[in-house]
Amino acid sequence: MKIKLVAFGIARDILKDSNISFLFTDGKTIGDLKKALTKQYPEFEKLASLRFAVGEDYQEDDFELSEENEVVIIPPVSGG
Amino acid sequence: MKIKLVAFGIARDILKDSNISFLFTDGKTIGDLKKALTKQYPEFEKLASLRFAVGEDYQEDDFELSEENEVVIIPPVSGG
Amino acid sequence: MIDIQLTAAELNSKTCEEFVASNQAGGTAIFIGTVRNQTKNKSVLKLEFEAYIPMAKKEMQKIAEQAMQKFDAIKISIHHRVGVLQIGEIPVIIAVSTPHRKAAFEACEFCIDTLKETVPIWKKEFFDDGEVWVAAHP
Amino acid sequence: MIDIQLTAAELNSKTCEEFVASNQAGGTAIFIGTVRNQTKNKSVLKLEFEAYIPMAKKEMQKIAEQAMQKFDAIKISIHHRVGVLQIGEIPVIIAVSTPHRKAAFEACEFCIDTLKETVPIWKKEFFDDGEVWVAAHP
Repeated sequence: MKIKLVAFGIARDILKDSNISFLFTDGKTIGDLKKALTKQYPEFEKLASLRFAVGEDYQEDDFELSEENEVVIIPPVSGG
Repeated sequence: MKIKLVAFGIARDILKDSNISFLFTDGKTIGDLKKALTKQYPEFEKLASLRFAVGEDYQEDDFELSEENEVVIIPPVSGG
Repeated sequence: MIDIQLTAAELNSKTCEEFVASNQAGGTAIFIGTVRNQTKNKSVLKLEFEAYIPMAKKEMQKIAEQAMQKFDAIKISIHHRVGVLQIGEIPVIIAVSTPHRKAAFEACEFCIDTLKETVPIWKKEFFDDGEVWVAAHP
Repeated sequence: MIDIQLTAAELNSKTCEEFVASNQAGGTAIFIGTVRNQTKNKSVLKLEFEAYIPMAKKEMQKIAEQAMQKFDAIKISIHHRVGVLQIGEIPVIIAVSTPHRKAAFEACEFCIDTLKETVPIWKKEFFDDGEVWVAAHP
């Protein structure tokens, strides 16, 4: 599946871009995406947390993706 | 002993004056004053608390008074 | 640093906020008391605050000093008003700055809780059918 | 009533205070975050905040709604700033009015604590010798 990824903060630094098109073949959930992404960009594993949003809401590992989804990578937040 | 009493809030309403000269003969402590005052003005007994200040500080029952002291009656406070 | 005011003039939270501002501060907590239009389901028309002024200032100072120590505060400002207050007006403002936010909340709450217990200030509520010294009776 | 703002403009606590004002309110708690001049004993030159703006606003709204329910708040105002902030500037203000004061502190603290956990905003600290995304690594 080919997914549009949007990255903020340190996730953008890791991807070296704020928008990329990401191809992964094993599975179709957020959890699968996380695995594939971490494999290709091992720096994600060093983060304190790694969450994903679709449709401006946090989504859990079992969320099923489709090619139209824009997935936003949410590294550890630090507002306030 | 004759003491100058100063009263605020409901204490002033009870004494019907903000300053009175109060004579009491049994003892010389704040505790003794409290007893004499409550005897003469039973309404003090109905208050949620009754404290006394000398020299702009709260004083306990065992504080020994002298005729020069100005004693301020502190009924339940309700600032804020 | 501590700023204590007991005044008949209108209170302004900006004054307190500016006093406690500091480059070392990570958080500032401010409590603003306001006169409610009711108490125990009875309509309040207005309030009147009176104070034993020199002692009230001294007790407010003591509270601020305790809070400075207890919560490692940077600056504390406590302003209290006396006189007649209408609904919506502000009887009290407490502002505390601390390096970290948790302590700011704790210190601010400590100050208002202690103020209500120890500072010789008395509040009278005025109703349609009379008036009452607040908290006087159990 | 809820007021959420995520803006590049300077924040003003008066705006939040005025929004939450109410005749039913007995207390208002305000939290003001400020940029400290140091973190872990290292001098901070400035901060930069970036946000995933639509989701950040949505999450801020959720927090306010939860706090309204949980603490029976009357009004809540949450303002957060984005962009470059200098030492002493204000990244966040939270104001909550409630009938009684205890709930105002609790609701205000709940909002800032939750905001720091869930709202997609990222802070970068700039030092003499580099820059770092705050809290990114354990």
